[in-house]
Amino acid sequence: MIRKVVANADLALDGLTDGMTLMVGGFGLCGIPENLIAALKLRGSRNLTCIANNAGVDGFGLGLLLESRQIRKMISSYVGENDEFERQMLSGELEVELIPQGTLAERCRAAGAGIPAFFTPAGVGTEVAEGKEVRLFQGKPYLMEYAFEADFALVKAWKGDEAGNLIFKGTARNFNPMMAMAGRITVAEVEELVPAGMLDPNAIHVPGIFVHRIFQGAHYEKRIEQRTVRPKNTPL
Amino acid sequence: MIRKVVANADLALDGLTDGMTLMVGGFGLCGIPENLIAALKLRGSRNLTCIANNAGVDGFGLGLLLESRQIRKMISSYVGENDEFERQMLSGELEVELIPQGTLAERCRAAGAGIPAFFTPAGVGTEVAEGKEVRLFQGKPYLMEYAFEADFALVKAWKGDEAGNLIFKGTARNFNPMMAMAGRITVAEVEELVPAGMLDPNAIHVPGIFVHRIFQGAHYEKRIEQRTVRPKNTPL
Amino acid sequence: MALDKNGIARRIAQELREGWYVNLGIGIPTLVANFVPEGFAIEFQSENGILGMGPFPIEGEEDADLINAGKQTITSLPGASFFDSATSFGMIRARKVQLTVLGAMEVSDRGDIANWKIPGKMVKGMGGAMDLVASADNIIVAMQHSNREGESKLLSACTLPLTGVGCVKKVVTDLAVLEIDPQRGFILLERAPGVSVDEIIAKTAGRLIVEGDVPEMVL
Amino acid sequence: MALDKNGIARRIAQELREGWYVNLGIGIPTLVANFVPEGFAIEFQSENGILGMGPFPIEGEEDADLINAGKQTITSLPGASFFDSATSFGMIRARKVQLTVLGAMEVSDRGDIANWKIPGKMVKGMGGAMDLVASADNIIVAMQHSNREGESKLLSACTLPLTGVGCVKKVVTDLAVLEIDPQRGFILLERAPGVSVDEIIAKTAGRLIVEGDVPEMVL
Repeated sequence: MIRKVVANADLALDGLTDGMTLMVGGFGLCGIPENLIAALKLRGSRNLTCIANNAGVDGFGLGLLLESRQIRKMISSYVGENDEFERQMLSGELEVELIPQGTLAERCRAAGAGIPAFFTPAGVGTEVAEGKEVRLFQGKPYLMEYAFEADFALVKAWKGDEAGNLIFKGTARNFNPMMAMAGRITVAEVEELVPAGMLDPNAIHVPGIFVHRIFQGAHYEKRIEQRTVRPKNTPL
Repeated sequence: MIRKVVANADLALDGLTDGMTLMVGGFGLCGIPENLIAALKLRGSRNLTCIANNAGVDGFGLGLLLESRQIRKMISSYVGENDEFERQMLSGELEVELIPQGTLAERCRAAGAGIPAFFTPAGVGTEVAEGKEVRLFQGKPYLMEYAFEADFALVKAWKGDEAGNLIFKGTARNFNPMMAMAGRITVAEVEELVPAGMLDPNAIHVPGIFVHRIFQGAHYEKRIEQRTVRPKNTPL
Repeated sequence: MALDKNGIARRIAQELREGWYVNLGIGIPTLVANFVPEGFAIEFQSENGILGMGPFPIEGEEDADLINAGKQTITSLPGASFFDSATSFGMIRARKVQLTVLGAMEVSDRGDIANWKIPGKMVKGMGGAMDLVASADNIIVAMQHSNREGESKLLSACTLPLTGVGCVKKVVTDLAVLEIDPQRGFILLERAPGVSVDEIIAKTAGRLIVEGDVPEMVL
Repeated sequence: MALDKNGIARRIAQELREGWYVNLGIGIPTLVANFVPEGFAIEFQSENGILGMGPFPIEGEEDADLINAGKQTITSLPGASFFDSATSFGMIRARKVQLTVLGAMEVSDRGDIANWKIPGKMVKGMGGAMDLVASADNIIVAMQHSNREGESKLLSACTLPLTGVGCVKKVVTDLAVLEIDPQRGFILLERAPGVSVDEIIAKTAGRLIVEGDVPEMVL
């Protein structure tokens, strides 16, 4: 068994230095690596570039690292719901690159699949196309987009085993699998860490080969951004 | 629930006509759609182009359709172990296009992901590169490869539900998921068909949206090409 | 009388066909799900990674790991599946989703759409909208006919940065249902109950085609 | 004495390092797995879709749904995972596999490899070999030093159609271990027990660098 288990989030970030590019899993606050973000805040690494679909909210998720001015640049598809983000962006302290969500996902996927570039229809004819190669396939225009590169990928899974295999739950999967596959060093925190052999090998979402370090996280808050419910006894 | 269940393999092939391009799942004889191949032989459709990693063996798998001269062209990565194939290829009756296995997989994946073309290092500097665009990324050469197009994809899964969701077992997964995602019409045969709601939504390998028709196959032979064993009581 | 948001959603629900996979955007489009007839064979996709999305959960049963693209807590129906974002946008780009319903700030009479950015204001990002509009065969825009300043949102050319070019097929507003023919412009199909053709003409800045009697919507 | 196939495999097993993921090709490379020390932290990948491949099954326990890329029945070890072919070649291209061991018909002193096609003979295809050699950081070729006609397989340039260009790092044959320096050629690192440097020189057609005393392999 290749050894991947580390004792805690801080050890999992060994080697993460100022100026690095990180991928951080999650969609909104769903499926974010809470323990790793907290450890990164304590660690104090600065001038980070973060590839993450969103930027958290004030006081939670990546919002925590914005407060402490550790992030120099965000590469995201949507960054609402965050006053501190807005302040830093408007003041020019924070650089922001907005890209279509599917392109973000596919650029992560390409990195983990050894595909340096690919073509997508998203953004043709818009600002997003500026400076990009446009090419016709069967008469339809597409943009060439490149694989991302990330020094670290920080992801969160539901279950993991000592071999680094990961399983996600519900829509907390989102960007985590592709980012896990894309990181030069991939660190996974999981709600439940089990010995190798306890997970069904058919049910693995991310094979252990992609995961370099793994640990069981603690104290998950799992905040809900938009709590929407219907009253009890409402029929489906 | 969107209706996808058909009564049998023959009905599942409704609309499949001479000259069409088919993807057929499987690696060797592992994970091949046995019932659909048998139905296709009875149906007698001719001049087919088959995208499949291998061409079966004499008398089984796609070998059955070679015997009946239904295949005009094979697009595969490896076609050994088949005398009839060799005869037809050498006589010029059968056209064969050999491409690297990873490129085959990725061209299927691209089709199912709406990516018209991508770059891969496989085949650079070889015959495979002839006539293809070569492009440097970070100083390294890559070939541009295109998404496949297939009129039908014929795949085999372990379990499936009435919503078209598929789960595979072991290495019988292989090309089946990407082909399922790539077919203009995707037909899945499964060993066990269950009502919607019986499969864990976290464990689905191919979401039902990609599958147009599904049925429970019968009489699986599951032939083994290379039976390799160790004697009883051998330690791991 | 002009439709309210639920009226717009109810009218769009009439566009649904059995067997379709449908992606509903944030805002009015989300409401469309409330007007699907019982037992209607349709599945909702949310681009953050679910097919077979169900209604909001019963109070107390919210699951932080189960949200839609608007970050609202949701439920899943029997036959649902979860998947990663690459697979999700893969199925969108590969045109497996038959209908996308989106909100918009502006729509042009050639089918261009602008719904992500207002110069000078804080930009929140395009999310998945650019992927959706670039890929969907069938896009219906759900929006008010005019903006808060009373200016038409149906223009000859969008003034805001575009989300997609020549992609919108139909627009349902509080006043009307309009089809887009890129050559000819907005074709008026239906009026909201009690709304006159003249009002629609007055409030549409882009090319508008009115042919024969324009029926009222039947809701 | 020249090594037999198991000897070549045994020598290659010495190249393994703990923590590596390894892909073993068909033929001699497959035998390498037999010489991994007990408890050695390594995992085998087979490109048809498994990580954590174990030994052949005990007789009667073969599973048709569990094979390796050579189509042999295998087993899986605790911590194994199964995946589709796109993911499998994704991890290969993304250089997550630290070592690939392949057979070859010819290797050039610049690291080119030919192992898939002989003009005029039935071509079976390249399978996954082109993807593997185009992507692996570390490729070791396991082969006989000479072909059946007694001609050297270590050439200044391959005569057969190439599988990959400038990719082979090391060659282990029945006679020798050689490293490839694309500038200088084959660098003789070790001799098989009892095999002389002269024999290796005589049987190597490509540029061969012999520096100082060349030690015998320790098997």
